[in-house]
Amino acid sequence: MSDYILEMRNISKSFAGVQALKDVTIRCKPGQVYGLVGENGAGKSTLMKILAGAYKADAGEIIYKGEQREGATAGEVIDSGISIIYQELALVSQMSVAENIFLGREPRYALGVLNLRELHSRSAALLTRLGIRLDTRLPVSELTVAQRQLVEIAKALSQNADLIVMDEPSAILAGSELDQLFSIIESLVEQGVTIIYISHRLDEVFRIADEVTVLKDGELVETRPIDQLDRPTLVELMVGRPLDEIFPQTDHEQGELVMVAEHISSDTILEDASLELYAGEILGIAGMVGSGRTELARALFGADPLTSGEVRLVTNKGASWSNPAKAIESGLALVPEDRKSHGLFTSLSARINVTLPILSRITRMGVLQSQAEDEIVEAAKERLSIVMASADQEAQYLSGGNQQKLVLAKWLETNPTVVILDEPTRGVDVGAKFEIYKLMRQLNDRGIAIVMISSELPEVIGMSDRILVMNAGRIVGEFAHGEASEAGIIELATMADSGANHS
Amino acid sequence: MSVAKPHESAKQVNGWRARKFVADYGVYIALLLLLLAAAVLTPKLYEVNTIAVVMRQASQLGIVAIGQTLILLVAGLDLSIGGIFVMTSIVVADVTNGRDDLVIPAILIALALGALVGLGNGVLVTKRRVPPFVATLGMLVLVKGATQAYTRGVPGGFVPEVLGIVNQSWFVLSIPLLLWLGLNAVFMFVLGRTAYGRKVYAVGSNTEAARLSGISVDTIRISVYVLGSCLAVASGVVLTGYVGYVDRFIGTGLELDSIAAAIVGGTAFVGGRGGLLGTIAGVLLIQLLSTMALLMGLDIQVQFIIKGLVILGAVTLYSLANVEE
Amino acid sequence: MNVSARLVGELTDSQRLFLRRYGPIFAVYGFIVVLFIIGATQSERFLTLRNLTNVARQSAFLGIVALGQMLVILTAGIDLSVGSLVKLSILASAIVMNGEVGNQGAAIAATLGLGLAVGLVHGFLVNEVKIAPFIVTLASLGILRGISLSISTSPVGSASRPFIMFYVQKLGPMPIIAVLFGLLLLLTALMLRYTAFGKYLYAIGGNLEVARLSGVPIKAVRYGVYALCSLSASVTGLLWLSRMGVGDPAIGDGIELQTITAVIIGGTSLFGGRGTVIGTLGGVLLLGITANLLVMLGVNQFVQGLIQGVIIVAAVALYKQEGD
Amino acid sequence: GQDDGAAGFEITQEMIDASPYLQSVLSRVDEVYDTSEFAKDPPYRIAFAAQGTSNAWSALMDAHAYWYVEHLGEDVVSEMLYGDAQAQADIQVPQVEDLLAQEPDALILVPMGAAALSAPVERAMMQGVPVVLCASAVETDNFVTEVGTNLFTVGANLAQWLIDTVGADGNFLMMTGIPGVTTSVIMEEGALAVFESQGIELLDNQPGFWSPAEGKKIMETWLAQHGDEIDGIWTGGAQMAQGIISAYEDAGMDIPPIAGGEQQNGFLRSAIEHGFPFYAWMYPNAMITVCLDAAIQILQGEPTSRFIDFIDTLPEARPFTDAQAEDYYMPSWSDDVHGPITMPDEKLAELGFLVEESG
Ligand SMILES: Nc1ncnc2c1ncn2[C@@H]1O[C@H](COP(=O)(O)OP(=O)(O)OP(=O)(O)O)[C@@H](O)[C@H]1O
Ligand SMILES: Nc1ncnc2c1ncn2[C@@H]1O[C@H](COP(=O)(O)OP(=O)(O)OP(=O)(O)O)[C@@H](O)[C@H]1O
Ligand SMILES: [Mg+2]
Ligand SMILES: [Mg+2]
Repeated sequence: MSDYILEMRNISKSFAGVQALKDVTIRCKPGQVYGLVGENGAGKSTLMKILAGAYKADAGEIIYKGEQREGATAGEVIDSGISIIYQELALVSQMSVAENIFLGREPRYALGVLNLRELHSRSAALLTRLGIRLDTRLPVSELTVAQRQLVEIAKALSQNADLIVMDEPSAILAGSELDQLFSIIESLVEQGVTIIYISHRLDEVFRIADEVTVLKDGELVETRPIDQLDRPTLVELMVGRPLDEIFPQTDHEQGELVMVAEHISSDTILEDASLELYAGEILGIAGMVGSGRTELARALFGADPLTSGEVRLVTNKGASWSNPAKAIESGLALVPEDRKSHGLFTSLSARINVTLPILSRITRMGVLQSQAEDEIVEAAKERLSIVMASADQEAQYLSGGNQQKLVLAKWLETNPTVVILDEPTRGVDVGAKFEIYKLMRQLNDRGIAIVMISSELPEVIGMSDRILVMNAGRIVGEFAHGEASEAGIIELATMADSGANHS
Repeated sequence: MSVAKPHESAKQVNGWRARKFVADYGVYIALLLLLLAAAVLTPKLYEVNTIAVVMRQASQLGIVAIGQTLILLVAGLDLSIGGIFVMTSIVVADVTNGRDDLVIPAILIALALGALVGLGNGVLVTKRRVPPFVATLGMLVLVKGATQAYTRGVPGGFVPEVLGIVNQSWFVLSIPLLLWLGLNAVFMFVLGRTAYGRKVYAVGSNTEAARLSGISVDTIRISVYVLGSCLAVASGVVLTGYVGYVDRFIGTGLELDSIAAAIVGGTAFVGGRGGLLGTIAGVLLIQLLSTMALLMGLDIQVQFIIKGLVILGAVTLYSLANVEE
Repeated sequence: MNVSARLVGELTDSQRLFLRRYGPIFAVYGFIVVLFIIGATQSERFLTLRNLTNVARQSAFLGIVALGQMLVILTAGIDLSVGSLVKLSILASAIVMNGEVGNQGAAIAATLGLGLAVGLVHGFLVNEVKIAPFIVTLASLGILRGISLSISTSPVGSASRPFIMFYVQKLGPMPIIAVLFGLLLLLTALMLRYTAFGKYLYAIGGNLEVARLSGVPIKAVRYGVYALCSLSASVTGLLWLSRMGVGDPAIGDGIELQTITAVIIGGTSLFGGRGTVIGTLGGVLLLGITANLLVMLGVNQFVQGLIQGVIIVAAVALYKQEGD
Repeated sequence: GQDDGAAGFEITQEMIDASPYLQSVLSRVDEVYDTSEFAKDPPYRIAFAAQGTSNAWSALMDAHAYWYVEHLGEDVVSEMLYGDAQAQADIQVPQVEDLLAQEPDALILVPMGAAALSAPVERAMMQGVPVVLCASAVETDNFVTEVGTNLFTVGANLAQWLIDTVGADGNFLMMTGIPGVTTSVIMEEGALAVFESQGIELLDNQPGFWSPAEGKKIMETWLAQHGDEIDGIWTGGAQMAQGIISAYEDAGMDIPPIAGGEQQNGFLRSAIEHGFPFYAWMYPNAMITVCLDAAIQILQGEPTSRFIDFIDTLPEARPFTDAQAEDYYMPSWSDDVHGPITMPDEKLAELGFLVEESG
């Protein structure tokens, strides 16, 4: 009998051509906290979803509590004492807080009849333990993102698990909520519970982890006790080289003013945002998840109607717009953060994806000119080195990085003056990421202004000429290049009294 | 530093090719099997007269199925076409009252009314976000009710003689068949070779992405419903000429048959995938089934059962092709 | 516009929530009240106990199937086959019963068994073969109708005497069938509110992936829900036999469309995850009372269809459905 | 019974033994219902559960009903409650319940399903509302009277005429109405009895749904399949006959004898144009006047025959053949008028059934 509560041995997994995991092995002892780190797309979530029974591994074995596990369903995994807090919020928004917390394992009498009293009282107790007070009858759709994250954590706690996986639980928590989370982790560990903790915030990892596993490009780099690591070493393990090398720079001077937004608000969290954008620069937007960065991007692009304020170009006769079609005409482009649901036409060919916004250029009287189209698609493929079997391949069968390039290619073809990139490197592997950075710089060199939203602080700091920080729907500060530090940004982004009211 | 390793890429492409083959040609395989079966069971089917009959009858379903395919491509559905057939045949008889010279105005009026129904469908679906199923069902009841109120239950008037040309055949060629083929050619061109067609697929494939790409999504969806209704009017005119007089039950069942034809032909129920090439085969499949059943003297009830089983079989093929690994 | 915006703004969160959730239902019942007022003022016989109990009993026929349909729609599915299954159930029960009291039990068991079997087949095709519910049940619509007509195109079998009398039996002033409907309404409402199965319907329709990751037994729930829907059609088939006394294949066409209309009018989302029993009851009553009033008021038959169409379109267009 | 028109056909005891329909009709012809329990003073409130908005035949029946009620006067019928079944049993059953909830003095029912309406009819009788069945029967025997004609004999006569015209060695096709609808089923039963009794095997027998479109579709396939082997066609109604004629026109072939025309103006127009032999029967929508008369007679407490053949009251409804086509064709009527018409021409004009002179 081993001392490990969990062993995942030689796990491999690929998705439609993307090798997400290759021969990865991890081992966990009871009552320990394991940090799992790695870049975007390194395979952390995939590994945990395999553990959860949500995906089936292509190869490898899982030994849990001394027993080899075969093809368990999500429900069986939960029953066996493993609970997972997923990276993407996993709640049914129409259902109430309490129903979500106990979904799948409701306290019940005979015949599946629910014990509603217990459902609500136990939910309330769990939430109290997390230090928040919420009406457990409220549907989740009414909660803020941070509240939802806490409900997720409550859901995991409710399962009385022996092993809890937390996939970036802190991404949207700050201040007291975060402290509360850590103290709960401590008390769980005291009770012998094992925690696997995934986070991009390395400070947290150093604060709570006993041991750290690094993944890169789907492969295991190393597992080391925390006391044998320092921050620069860990980063180097993750990235494979010193950090500052990966951000290409250009030496251009600040161009002329191209676009201004004045006191814009939309029907979302976004309130009273103003910004100026200059030719050839990258304006970084930083903030916690849910701080309204995506809403800002959508408002700038005319995708959400403005309730007040104005966005206009200074060039191009001061054009302004009220919907995406007009924004595109005026020279804007938006690469949305959610590629699958907002950026890509997965059931259509790469060709159609690329030329969709520029149909007027490749048609004569509404009729497509295939030669013109072929040339454009071929050129785009060359320029971004997109790997695909043919231009007629459906987008869904391309790898994530190539999908993202496809979306970028589409917008570059519109010859924009302003490009808004919302999380442009999310889910993109490290090589492609580097190419995207280079591409952004090439755009700058052509005088194109870029707004870049990113949750990765090093990326924002490394790439941006200026950085705006958002907090609870407002722009709360600005850093010039070289002035920004992670700590400085986080401080502004998590400041509690900037109008934010989380609970 | 390449994004996808070469061997993975090859594997991935092969999988994609295999799936694409089944998705694109599955219905033709089924059609071929049926034709082989016919050679044994009902050799009569291969005579010129029979082919002419099959083709002419298939055209009635086929023309509607073009519109239904367009609508399915934007993740919609149209149940209101049954009402449009009746309306068309009443307008034709009422306006012309048998006079040949009024046929064109009558058809134009019918098209205008049809477009109005399509507009109603489209507006309900886009602006009020009513699910297409209920929106077009409501319009069906409304159109039938309006026709009823207008005619006071008695569809009067005569169908002009000149519409009888839809009944002429030269070998296997006939006006409905030519119309069907012509419309197919036009709409295949529109879907495959024009900006409009691209937009239809884009809207069906990912509505929000289409909007963010600058496509006026609502306009495209509404226009597709309008086109669908106009094609139903066209089919209604053919049916009216075919029947030779106003019939309240004209075209009954074509709405569900046209959906079945498109789906069996590989057009996805969720939009953005499929096309007319498959729908043509779907239409022929359904028409051949019913003609063969008649040639074999099978009961009408057996036809219902066979049609249902064929739909299930064909769709199973697609669902197998789309299973994730 | 401004005034109403301010009014809404002043509501507390829970009031806003309540309105958003139950607004459509209020609208439907508002419609019903209007119809009642029209009926009460325009017809001396509309508000009689006799007519109202009559409407209550009639509502059971659409209502029971609509309940089953609602359960399926809550999971973001649909069942187009219920009309054909009602037809088949009528024939099956009439043939097995064949006028004999002794066969009643067997007939009821056979008919319910039939419904169960059909529902399980639907569940299988949706769960295991992964075909969209619309297609599965569209095919099944044709197949079941074909089977019914193969059994007989003319009336067959018959109900036993007590079984026919069941239709007119009353509990106090209420027809027993209306009471049965009320009971099923109550049971369904309780099930949705107080059982895990009920919660799972909403979870599956609300977010299938989340439900899966939370360990909700999706397949089992789907088998259950299609079985319940088909069972509701079988029960309605039995009620029709009691209503007619003989098995007549003329009944059953178009029930699927009526039930879906009623469910949607009642505020259930075709995208799943949202819907209530009380709303569905409202949809059923709206359709039933409209039909009843058209006869009661002697409305010119040529505009009856138009009126029904306007009411349906107005009811579904009244509120925006929430999409994904 | 009636034995007009066709020669040589006799209903045999065997046929009667085999047909519950015949037994019922033949027994009821001589039976008289004692209606004293229903007697009351006029004016009467009569409920009419009609086939309703569906086709011209039914529209003209409704028109006849409204006209006749008006003609009788308010002191005879004060109110006619009306239910529009849209030709569907599903709709008619609750409608009959709605009508009965208004406590009418009598119910006239054009049943849309023989079985579907059985129990509702019985419940009406139980409630003390006398029921007059119009144009079709139901499964139960518990009603006061039925107005119609012996459909078995009609179907048989049509078949016999076809055999007499073509010869017993001919190749025949049968196209029936809607499967399961009584009128269609009984006519088919009568026809098959005749064909079988003379050892004739049919080429095929398919339902044409009383629709010209369906009729034409089937005929086109038959023509492709059997071509000029076809010697005669039995059909259940004029609309399908129109589809049959149209298919022959398209094929450019001579139309064989058709048994199953009606006084339907469109049919007669083509029949005169093409000049083929036909035998027409009548199913007059004007029989509703007979039904109304029967209802009033019942409410007056007069003994009433349990089966009223409309031919006894509407002599213009006798069958005829192509020889009389010109007499029955009315140039002023539009194509879909089903005769005979007993109401004045103004009523037809009001409904848009009269052709403008200029057209
Ligand atoms: N369902 C899927 N289909 C196809 N590819 C997938 C799927 N899920 C993940 N991938 C791909 O697998 C790789 C690993 O993804 P994963 O989500 O495990 O990364 P991660 O380490 O959790 O990244 P992050 O830090 O951004 O959460 C990525 O390239 C991703 O695009
Ligand atoms: N009214 C609301 N109801 C439900 N969810 C909401 C609502 N408003 C905002 N959200 C959620 O909150 C978040 C809004 O923040 P936004 O996406 O703009 O954040 P962000 O700063 O761009 O962060 P990220 O892009 O990292 O998610 C979204 O994830 C959205 O799903
Ligand atoms: Mg992850
Ligand atoms: Mg964002």
